[in-house]
Amino acid sequence: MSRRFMQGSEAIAEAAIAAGCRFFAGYPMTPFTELLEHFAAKLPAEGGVCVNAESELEAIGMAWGAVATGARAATGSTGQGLSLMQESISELVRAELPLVLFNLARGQGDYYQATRGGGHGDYRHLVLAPVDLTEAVQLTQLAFDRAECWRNPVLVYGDYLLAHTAEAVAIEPVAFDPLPSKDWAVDGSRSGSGSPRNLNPIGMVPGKKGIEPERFWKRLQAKHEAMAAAEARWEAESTDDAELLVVAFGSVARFTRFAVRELRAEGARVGHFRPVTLWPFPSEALAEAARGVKRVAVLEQNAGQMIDDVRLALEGRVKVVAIGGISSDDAGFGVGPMLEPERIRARVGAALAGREVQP
Amino acid sequence: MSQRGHVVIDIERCKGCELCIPACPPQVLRMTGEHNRIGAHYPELLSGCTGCRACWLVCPDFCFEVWQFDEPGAPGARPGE
Amino acid sequence: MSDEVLRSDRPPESGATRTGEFKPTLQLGTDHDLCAGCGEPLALRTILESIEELGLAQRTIGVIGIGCYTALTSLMDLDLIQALHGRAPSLATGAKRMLPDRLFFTLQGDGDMANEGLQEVIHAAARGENITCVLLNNGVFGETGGHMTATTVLGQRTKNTLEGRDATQHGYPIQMVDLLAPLGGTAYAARGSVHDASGVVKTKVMMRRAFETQMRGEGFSIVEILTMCPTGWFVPTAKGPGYLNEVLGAVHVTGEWKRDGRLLRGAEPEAPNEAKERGAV
Amino acid sequence: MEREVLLTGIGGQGVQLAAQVLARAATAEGRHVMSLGTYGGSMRGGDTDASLLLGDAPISAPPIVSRAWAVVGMHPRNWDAALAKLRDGGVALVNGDLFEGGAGDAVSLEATALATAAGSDRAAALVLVAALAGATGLVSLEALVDAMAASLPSYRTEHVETNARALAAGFEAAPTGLPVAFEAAA
Repeated sequence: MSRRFMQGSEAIAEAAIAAGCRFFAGYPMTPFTELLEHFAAKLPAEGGVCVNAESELEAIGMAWGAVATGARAATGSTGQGLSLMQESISELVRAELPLVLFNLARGQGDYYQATRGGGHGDYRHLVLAPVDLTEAVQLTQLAFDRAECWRNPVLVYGDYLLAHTAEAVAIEPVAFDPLPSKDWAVDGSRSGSGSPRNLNPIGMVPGKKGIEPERFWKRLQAKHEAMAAAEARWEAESTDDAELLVVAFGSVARFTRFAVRELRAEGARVGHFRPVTLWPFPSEALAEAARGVKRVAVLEQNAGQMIDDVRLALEGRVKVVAIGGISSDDAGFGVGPMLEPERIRARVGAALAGREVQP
Repeated sequence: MSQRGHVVIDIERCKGCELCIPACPPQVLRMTGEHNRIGAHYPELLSGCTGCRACWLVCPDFCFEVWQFDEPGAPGARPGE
Repeated sequence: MSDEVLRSDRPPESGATRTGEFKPTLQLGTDHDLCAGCGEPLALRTILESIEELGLAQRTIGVIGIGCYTALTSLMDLDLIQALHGRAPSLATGAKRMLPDRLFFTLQGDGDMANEGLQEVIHAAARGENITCVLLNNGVFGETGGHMTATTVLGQRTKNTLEGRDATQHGYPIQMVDLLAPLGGTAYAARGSVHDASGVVKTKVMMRRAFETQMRGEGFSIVEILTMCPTGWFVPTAKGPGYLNEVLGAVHVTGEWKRDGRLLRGAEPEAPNEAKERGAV
Repeated sequence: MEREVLLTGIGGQGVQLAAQVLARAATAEGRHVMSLGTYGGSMRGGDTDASLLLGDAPISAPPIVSRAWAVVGMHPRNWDAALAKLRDGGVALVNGDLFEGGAGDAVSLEATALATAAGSDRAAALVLVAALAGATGLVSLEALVDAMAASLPSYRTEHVETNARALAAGFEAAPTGLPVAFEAAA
């Protein structure tokens, strides 16, 4: 398949459409805006629909309705807009609807939002964090597949760098195993049948008075435990003899991985670990990668969020240090001064030497 | 009095709201002093029903089934008498 | 009228035709837990019968808001999507865009549509979204036990307006049909009431017209139905219909407000004092 | 081999378009290219920068660079920060019309004047990247013109002719004596 030069936003939109996404709704916000633009430009030609929603609340509502009909649908925003969507996200999990969400965030401060969620109740959803455009194309397609496989929303967490970096990429279709039929979707055909479908988040059953929240939610808990066991993804390199293991996710991991490769080429015993899924966090794989290292350094572009998951995974067996921090440009879009190859390399180098890194 | 219509009343579904009483144009529904299993009084049918369906339209609890006699005043028109 | 009591526990043995079944065909049963004298099941009847009579049963999808009426969804023999409070118009929008030949209706209360979801329904109407939004308006949050909503009329007592809604403190009621009818995307707008049998019949006519408007692809339709909530109004159950007609009906005026895209009636701005007097119980 | 190009200016000068044109042109000529534009929320007047990485092989480096082989300045506001990243023996090129008193050792070209002569003062950034390409052999003029036409959104296609003239003017006005970008390049 031929490579075309495009921005991350365009690549994600194209990958989503290649995966069969036929509905998108969104509300402009930097750096999510271009994703909306590309869906608006491209979906109609594919027989799809892109609605310019009047708010993020309406955007996710529209996508909810579309996905309930069995269509592949997506919405998204920037972290701030995702905040508005949290109520819907938690209910979509309980209604078991496979909506795909994109957070093209302003930096990495939305890790908690993505993995813990700001919604109510017990709920979990997959979080995929691509490192670059090529992986974003793959993970976008994976998001639609996993969402339908589990009947659960999936969030793709990118950032300004992912959205605005342009490269020549090919939209290679990823082959997936066959999915279960969507006999849960509503199309009106079961109306008047005596056994209609009712897509709800509280265990309401047609013809039966009352709701069954406990039974319903316990079943979801079991499903989420199965997801956690099955869906962890990660990338580890140069971990075998490493003294220092650097952990980073998303676009920032492109900087740390580059620094680790440069240092490795110079003989330094440093390894790199990148969670591809932020939920489930690849705890076991990280613990394995960290076996024998003296120190684990977490570089994230926030005040320290993923480091909690790193510490939980390592259960106190290895010293964990933070070498990242808040770093923003003047506009607040998250392209801060820390994000520069030589500065990142200096932080990794300091951690390797056992020096403290000031965030 | 000749009966043009008849209603079947599901008294166990009745919550005793009495909306059917003023709704009935020939005024052939009346609340009983009896109560059902949930403790609600329910309506009883007097003669003179026209089968107009007004009770049926205003009953929030779907307690009424309405019948029209093919020949008003025929012997079958006095069910259960 | 004679005082002769007839047996009403069974149908006539012969010579009679059933003209009204206990429940609409598209209803799964009759058992529900809504209060005595509630108007919402009457509104449900108008919706289900209209769908059946228009032959749209296997092509209909309902999108349900959150309020007392949510409990009625287990009675509905319809494919349904349960929405969050206020968000049904958005869900219906997305679903309708994917399945444009199906009939979509939302079912929302006044708290759902006029409070939490006001923006949603206005935008859906302005977009000319080809869906029918059904508003069950009783002027209170019934499910929480009778609290003020955006449609509560001046002078109406609720649990958080114990002395009656006072414009200086609580503002004025929103008349939803009056608000939505003038929008360019609204093709049909009407307000009915189920406080008596003739109101139920007229409301059903409105419901059918709204659905027909949608199936002709003409744009957004809204049917507001005034429903009794004697529990939330703190009036005796049997006085619900009268209270609805005299108090709510004076502010939320029934009738067709837009048909075939043509405005039929304008809203009269109401003077606070008059309404307060009228609404005071 | 990788070549890093930094463009810096203020919003509204066409810096992002110029970067995109250069990136697309190099991609069309078989290079591996990565570019990143950074700009504030406002469309005009704020700082705007673009970085490009052009290579013979897939690029594993991040999209923000610490060192640059070429630095192109459309406005002096952020010039010093950009210039600080210039590699030894690299290329510094500025729009002389907007850098009063020049920019040290940087090569200066009256890009706004050339663009105005071509039909639009808004095409000065295109003049500069074309001059960079002409001087170093980074990409051909044909590739630039095709890339420009492909980069304009549908509501800007009326500018194709003017922009093509601006690119040609910049290419012709290319300063001499600058290093060659890729040894094997045309």
